[in-house]
Amino acid sequence: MSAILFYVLAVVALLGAAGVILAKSPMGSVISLLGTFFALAVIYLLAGFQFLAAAQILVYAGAILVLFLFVIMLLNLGAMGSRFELSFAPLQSGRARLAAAIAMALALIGLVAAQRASLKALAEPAADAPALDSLRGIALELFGRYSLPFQAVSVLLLATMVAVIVLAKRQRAGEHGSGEGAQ
Amino acid sequence: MNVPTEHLLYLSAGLFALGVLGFMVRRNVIVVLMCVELMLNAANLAFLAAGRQHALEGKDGLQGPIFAIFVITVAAAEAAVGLALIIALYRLKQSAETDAAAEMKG
Amino acid sequence: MELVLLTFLPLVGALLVLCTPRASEGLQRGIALATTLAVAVLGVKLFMGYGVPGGDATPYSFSVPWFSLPSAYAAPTAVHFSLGMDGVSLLMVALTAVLMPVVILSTWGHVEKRVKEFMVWMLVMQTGMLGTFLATDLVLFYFFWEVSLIPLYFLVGIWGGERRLYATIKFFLYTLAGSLLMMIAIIAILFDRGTSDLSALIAQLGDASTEKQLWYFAAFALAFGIKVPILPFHTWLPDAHTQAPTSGSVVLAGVLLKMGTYGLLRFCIQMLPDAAVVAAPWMMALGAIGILYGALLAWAQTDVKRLIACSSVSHLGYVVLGLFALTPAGLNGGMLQMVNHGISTGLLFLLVGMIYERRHSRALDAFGGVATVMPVFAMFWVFTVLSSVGLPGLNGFVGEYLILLGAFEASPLWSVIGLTGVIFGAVYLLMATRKMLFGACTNPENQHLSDINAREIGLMIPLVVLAVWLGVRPNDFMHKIEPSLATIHRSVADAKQARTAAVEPLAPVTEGVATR
Amino acid sequence: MQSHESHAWLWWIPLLPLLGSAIAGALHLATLRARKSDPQTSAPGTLAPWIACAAMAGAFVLSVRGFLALRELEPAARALASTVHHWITIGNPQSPLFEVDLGLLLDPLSSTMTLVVTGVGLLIHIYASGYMKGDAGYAKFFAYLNLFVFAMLMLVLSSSLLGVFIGWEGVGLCSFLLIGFWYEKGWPAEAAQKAFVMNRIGDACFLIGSFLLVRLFGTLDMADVVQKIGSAQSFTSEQSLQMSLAALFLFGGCCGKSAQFPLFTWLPDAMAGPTPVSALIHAATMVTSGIYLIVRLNPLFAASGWVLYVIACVGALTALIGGSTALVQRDIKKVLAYSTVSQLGYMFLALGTGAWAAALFHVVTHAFFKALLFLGAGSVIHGMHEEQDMHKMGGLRKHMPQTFLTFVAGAAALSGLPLLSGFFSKDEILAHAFASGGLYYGLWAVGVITAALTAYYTWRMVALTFFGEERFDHHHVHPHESPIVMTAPLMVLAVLSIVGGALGLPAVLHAPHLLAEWLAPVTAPGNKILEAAHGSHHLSHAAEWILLGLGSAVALAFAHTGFHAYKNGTSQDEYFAGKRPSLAAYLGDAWTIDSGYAKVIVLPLRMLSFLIAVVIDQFAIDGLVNGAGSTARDIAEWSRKTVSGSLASYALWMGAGALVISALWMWS
Amino acid sequence: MNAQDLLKMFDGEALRALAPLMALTIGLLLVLLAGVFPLGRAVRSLLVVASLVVSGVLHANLLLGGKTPGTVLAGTFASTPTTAVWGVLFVLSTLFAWLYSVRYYEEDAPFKNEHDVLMLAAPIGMMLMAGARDLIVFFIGLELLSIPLYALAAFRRDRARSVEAGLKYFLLGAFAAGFFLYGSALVYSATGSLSLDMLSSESARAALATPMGLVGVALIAASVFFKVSVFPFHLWVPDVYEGAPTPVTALMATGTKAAGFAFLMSALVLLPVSTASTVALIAILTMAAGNFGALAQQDVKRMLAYSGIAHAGTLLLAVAGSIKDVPARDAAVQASLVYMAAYVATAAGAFGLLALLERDGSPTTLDSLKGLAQRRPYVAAALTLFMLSLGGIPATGGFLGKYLVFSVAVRSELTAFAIVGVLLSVVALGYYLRVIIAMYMQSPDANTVVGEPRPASGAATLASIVCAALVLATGVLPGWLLNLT
Repeated sequence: MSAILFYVLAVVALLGAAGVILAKSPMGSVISLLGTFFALAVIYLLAGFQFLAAAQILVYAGAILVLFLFVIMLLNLGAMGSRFELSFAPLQSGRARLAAAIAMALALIGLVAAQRASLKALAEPAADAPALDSLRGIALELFGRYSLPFQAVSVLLLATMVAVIVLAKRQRAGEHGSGEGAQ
Repeated sequence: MNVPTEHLLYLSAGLFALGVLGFMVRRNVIVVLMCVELMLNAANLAFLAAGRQHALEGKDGLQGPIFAIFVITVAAAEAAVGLALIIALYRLKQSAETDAAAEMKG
Repeated sequence: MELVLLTFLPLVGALLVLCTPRASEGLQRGIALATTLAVAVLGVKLFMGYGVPGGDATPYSFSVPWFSLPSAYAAPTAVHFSLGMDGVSLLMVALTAVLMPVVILSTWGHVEKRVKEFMVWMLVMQTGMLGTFLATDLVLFYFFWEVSLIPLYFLVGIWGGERRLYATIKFFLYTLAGSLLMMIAIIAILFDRGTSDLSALIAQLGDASTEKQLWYFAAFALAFGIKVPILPFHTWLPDAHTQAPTSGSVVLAGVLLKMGTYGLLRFCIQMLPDAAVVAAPWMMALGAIGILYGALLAWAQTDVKRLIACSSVSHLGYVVLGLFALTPAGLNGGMLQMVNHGISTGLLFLLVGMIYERRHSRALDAFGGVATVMPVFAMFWVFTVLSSVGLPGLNGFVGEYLILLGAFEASPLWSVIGLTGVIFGAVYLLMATRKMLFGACTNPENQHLSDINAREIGLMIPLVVLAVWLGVRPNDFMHKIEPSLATIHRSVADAKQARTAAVEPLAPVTEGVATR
Repeated sequence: MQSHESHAWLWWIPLLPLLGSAIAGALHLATLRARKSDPQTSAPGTLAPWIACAAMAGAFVLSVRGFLALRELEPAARALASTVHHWITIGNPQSPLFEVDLGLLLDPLSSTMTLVVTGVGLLIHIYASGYMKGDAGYAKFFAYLNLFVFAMLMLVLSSSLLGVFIGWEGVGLCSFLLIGFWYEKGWPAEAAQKAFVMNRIGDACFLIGSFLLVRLFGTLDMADVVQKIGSAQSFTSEQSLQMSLAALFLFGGCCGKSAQFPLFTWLPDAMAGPTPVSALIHAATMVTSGIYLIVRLNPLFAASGWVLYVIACVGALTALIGGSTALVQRDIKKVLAYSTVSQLGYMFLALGTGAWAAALFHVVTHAFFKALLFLGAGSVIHGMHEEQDMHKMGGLRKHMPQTFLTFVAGAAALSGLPLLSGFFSKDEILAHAFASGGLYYGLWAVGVITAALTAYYTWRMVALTFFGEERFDHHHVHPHESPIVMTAPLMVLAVLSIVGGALGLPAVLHAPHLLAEWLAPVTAPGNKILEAAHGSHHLSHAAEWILLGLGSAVALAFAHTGFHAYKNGTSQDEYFAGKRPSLAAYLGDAWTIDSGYAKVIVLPLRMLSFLIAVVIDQFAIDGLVNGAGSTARDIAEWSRKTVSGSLASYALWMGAGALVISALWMWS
Repeated sequence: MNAQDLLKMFDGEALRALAPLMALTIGLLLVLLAGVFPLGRAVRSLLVVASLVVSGVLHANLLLGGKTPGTVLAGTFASTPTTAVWGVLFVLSTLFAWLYSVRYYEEDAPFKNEHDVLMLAAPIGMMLMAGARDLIVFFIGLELLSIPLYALAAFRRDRARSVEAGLKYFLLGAFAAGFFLYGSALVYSATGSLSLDMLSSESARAALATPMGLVGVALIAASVFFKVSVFPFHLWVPDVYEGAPTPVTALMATGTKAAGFAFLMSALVLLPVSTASTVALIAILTMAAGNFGALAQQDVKRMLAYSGIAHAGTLLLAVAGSIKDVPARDAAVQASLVYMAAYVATAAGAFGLLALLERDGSPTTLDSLKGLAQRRPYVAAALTLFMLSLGGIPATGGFLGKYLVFSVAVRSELTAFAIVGVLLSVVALGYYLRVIIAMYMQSPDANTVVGEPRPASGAATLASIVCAALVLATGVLPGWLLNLT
């Protein structure tokens, strides 16, 4: 049952991905991407990654996509009410065909690589089995072995904040840069 | 979920390839950025699939999810920077197409 | 320590010149001249003191560790900053040392802009050249070899003629292409033998398989062949010479090209004897054809400076022919010819420069009858031409004779082909002489040329004296280089013996009727 | 190996002229300096002839001293030597592999040559001091002339072949300088260049010969070579071949210097130089150095069989070409020049028969009378204001009687009128040729024909110059006798031309052949080899008398014919030119050999030179070099165009790159 | 693992290893704080320089002070002599870039404070990359390096080219990061580990040799190749280098490249021997692309960008050599250290001098360099030195690096590639010489825009002198550098 659900979700995810590429307006792409994210979140859940599924919904769908939407709105790139339309125009040019060929070949290589890995099919874990990403395990890893990257990420996020300010903050006349970073 | 890990990886490969394709063919910078997110998601899926596989084989399966968490974090950061850049571009060119950023060449 | 002083004195001079204010050109010229004179004195002193009876044959050497190269295969390769001198390098060093004051003095006439830079580059170049001749470490040699490229690049590029940029880039890139391949060979040798010490390599590399030696030989010979230049690689030379300022041409002809022939002798022959024996017929052929080709090429030129440049191709063909005859006479002749060419061609370029400064033309057709208005110039010119065509009693003859004699022992055919250069040398140089100096002085632009002045005469005198000295008493020089050349010849002869032993015994050429 | 005493004073023989040359050169420079203030002055330069003549006189005196010193010695030991230093040493100085010494050797042969060179040279110097008076390069001329004498003395005195070569090239150089002395005129410079280059061709052959000698004998000391050949029992065939080749190449060198076919064409052009130069260099001394060299190395030539035939044939051919060409020349110096070519041919004919002494005998007599004739011609030219065309002379005997008389004496000697010097020397050569038999009969016949031609053109010249009507323009030309300083040497030479035959009287007269006896120590080794190979040829007295008679008859007959044909004017020339124009042109152009060279050798070489310079060097080789550069720039330009600046294309490249790497590695 | 263990992990060794990073982090925070108070430029400069210097000194201390901590933090990070040298290089490149940036921007340019914060963040990322023993650490380091640079490239956001540079760099960087992550996932899938130490074990090597492992490694390699600008992942370089503010370009050219190679050298274990020839081929193609690309340029900044590509190709040859010939690995590491050390000094100096000229109001075209030797003799002389060093002429550091790299190649019997490589470096001289020609041998035309020489800032002068001294010192007396590495 869950296997069938997986395949359905897989198709949804792929269709969503295709939708991102083919949607006429950026807004349509966002919607499609949202579909893919949801499908993937469910797959994570099915596979036993409950924390990740939650993170997927919260961070991706909740934060990132909203950010996208926000920017699209800000820049007036797509009307909210417009219909979801597909356009194959991006795939028409010669270069796009080349790109398609490359992408297909990459997919093929990915498939071959996966296949040759000869991973055997696995039994479904018992329903009450703990999640593969138990919070405790994750916490131990994050604050144990991976505490260095974890802390580095904090610097990274700080740097990202500064970067975004540098790039996007509107500058009022007569105002000088100093003193604006510490927020 | 009784699905072979291979199939999860197939899905991941498909998503990755679509992301790559989209990156190469779309001209709207926002969509291009979304395609990057697709690629990252494909990688995440692969990480989780592998982690699941290793865990079921009795090996350390947590590295996959951990990496995925870092990826999600970084993805957010990248998206923020990316969108800030798009805004900067839009301010100068009133456009969010990659063609607006093709002045330098050769 | 003498050698270190000798090598770096010009560099010190260059630094001194750098410290002077840009406007005080007299001071800059003075420092440069004083430095080169000091080097000349040192050089002559070394030359005189070298190899005198009772003295050590190689009293001068200097070596300090420079740096160590890592090696995963052998012990770290210690690269030494080591300078040393045998007869061969002695001669080259003496030539460089003596030529440079002349060159500096010759700039009074034609270097008027950016004197400071000019003197700096000249002095840096001298250090580069001396280092090249004195280095006894493969890496150090390469170091100096390439460093000496840069000054000439600037000298031609800044103070050259109209097409100077083309000429200077061509010269630089062409030479560099050759030397980079040499670098690969040096690397290979270093990993092969785990040392970069020249004397150790000379002692060892003869054991390497002939095939390997030939690979090394090819890389080295290409680098040196371009520099010399040997026949098909010569086309940069006429351009560089024609565009270079007089002093640049003199240094180029006098010393820089000798770096190539020196390298051929030191590395291709001395270090790789087996390969030299195998390649000798080909190199001789290139040399002999180069003699003829360069002469015919020179004959067709209408620009007198270019003509002399082409004649260099011909004259250096002699050197190659002589060296690769691999006979004592050929080696001796080749060495002498290196010096001779430096003197004769240096003089010719000086003379061309003098007339160019007055007439601002180098086209043969623009002249005619110059001897009437510039008799002293004509006298020096004719003298130099005669020295260049190898008139017995002057320097050119002894070298050419020994080369051809030595080549005749090894291969009569190439010797005879090379001998045609004796004829054609007279043809093109006398043609140039006739067109420039002789005939009626009809062109009004020529009628008021002033004859050369005391400074110009004075700077040529040392070279003239050397030309006569070398012609009359060549043994003064040959005795200095003899032990070194004998060593080289012995190793080559051994290699030859080993190669031909199976085929036929080597018949000593000097055995004649009498000893039968 | 003979042991030579050291006689350092020998060096003064060549060094005195060298010193003279240096002083005269300095005087020339001083003159140039003086002219800066006074353009007309010739002040310090006027001292030069005194210096030069003094140097020559000194050299002559020393030569005589040498001659006398040799006379004191036993014939076999007649050799004085002085070696100053080891000139070129290959190998360890203690035990050299190969060494060339710079040494002088005075033996009967070089003594003879030295006497001729210094003696005739002195006379010509004296003559020149009058002839060149007023020339801008007065001092320079003497510097060159003395330098020439120095080189010539080095040539004849050096003990080693390379020492000879110093002189050999040195005389070539001086010849170049002196032919081009009046370089402002243009064509003398061209003639000088031609002379030098033609000489160089010969010199190149000389060098090959010397290489072969080194290969064979390991030395360049000529005495050693002679001794080694003489003492050798037998030669392997390869050695014989190499010896023959060495001889042939050395003879090639002689061809250049002594103006033999095919390298003679420079000599007539060399008349562009001042006349004393023609007399000294291109008649009396330098051109005979080839003969000297062969005599010096006579055993080598004697031992190389067929080379002697070659020499004889070349000599005979050259004699014929020179003689026939001289018939139609209008320029008095050209007549003498071709005559010189012809006479040199005679000498080589003699060498080709192994008649070393006869050849040298002719060298000596020829030096006397040809120098005389040239100086006489110079006197005429001087008196005629630089006119050289005999068609514009005539009747000069009244105007310049001394010149006329001495000139006639020289002409008589040249044409071989009986009892004069030329008669004996020429007769001896012909007798030797006749005696050698076989192929030499033909050569003898050629010699006789040439003798006839010689008599004819000589007296044609005398007649055209001194007899008949005065064909010159009396308004502009006022012929006058030359000053005593010029005529005195003429007289001395005239006497020598007349009595010079006494040096080598034929055997039938039962008088000693002085020169042959004097030279015997030198010529003996060669003669020995020849005798061993061919046996000795001796003509019967009857045959000798017949030949003498024949020679006298031919000379007298053709001298008479020639004189009478031209005694009254130039009509004979016009008649000949009208009747056989092509032959006249052919002869006038010296069998068109020179113009042939221009077409067949010089022009193709010139074209080759341009081909190399333009097509091969510029287009092909440099084209490749520059092509490499421009190809790099083309690639660069092309690669620049592929970078479109579009993000998508960059991504495409990256995707493709990742794909290719993955695929490659996956299947690696 | 409990909290106790966690604390144990951060023992003295780990702190020593992390100290240089912490110094920078603290400096970064202080600079950020300094912005709040009106303390003025001097304090901020002092903080930046001090934190960099302290970090550098800590690295040097690791290097010279005896034993380095080695692998710490549960095998995720290593501090070895090699990483210490890399660390010094990162600090140096950042310091040079910062010094040149001091008066580069207009006096009233905004966000100077943020600029400095971002500049201090980048080297932390570099150090993480160089010391990473785990792919996660590497990835975070990569992003920590990249994100500040994306922003810095677009720092002059009022200029289209700057924004274009930032955007191109960002998008392609994200694209490459996608490849990296997917590749890591495949590697993890194949081997079950992300730790480089584990991956170099025997069993992991076998797993890596499967198609999945190989594809994963290939994709990781592709992303690193992107960072170090290797063909065909190099196309962003000219555009980004040209558009970015020149001091930032200097940082990208030196620091980023060094960090990429640092990781490449430590991640060699991932690459099987069979990949050597491919890498060598890529190296040659990179050299060709860089050199020919540079040959066609009129803009010196862009030319130097292409030249940087060529240099990456040269260094990749050493990588190829050490893949092929495992015992040569130490030599290759040293070669890359020396090469990058020389390159850092040279390229930083070259870009820095261009920044100096830009401040004069001069474009960076070859034309505007004409006659520079007369206008600014010292700048011209230094630029000449840097050009010669880039061209690998002896007596400069560039030669030493080139020599060592080709040594590795020859030793690994990649001689044919080495020969093609040196011939391509002849092409390279073709354009380096053009710069010298313009400066020394040509005079400006009437319509050439040349700058009005303005006095250089003390910082820039200092940086130039240090760079030139380093270039000469490594060229003439290479011993000290060889002993350090």
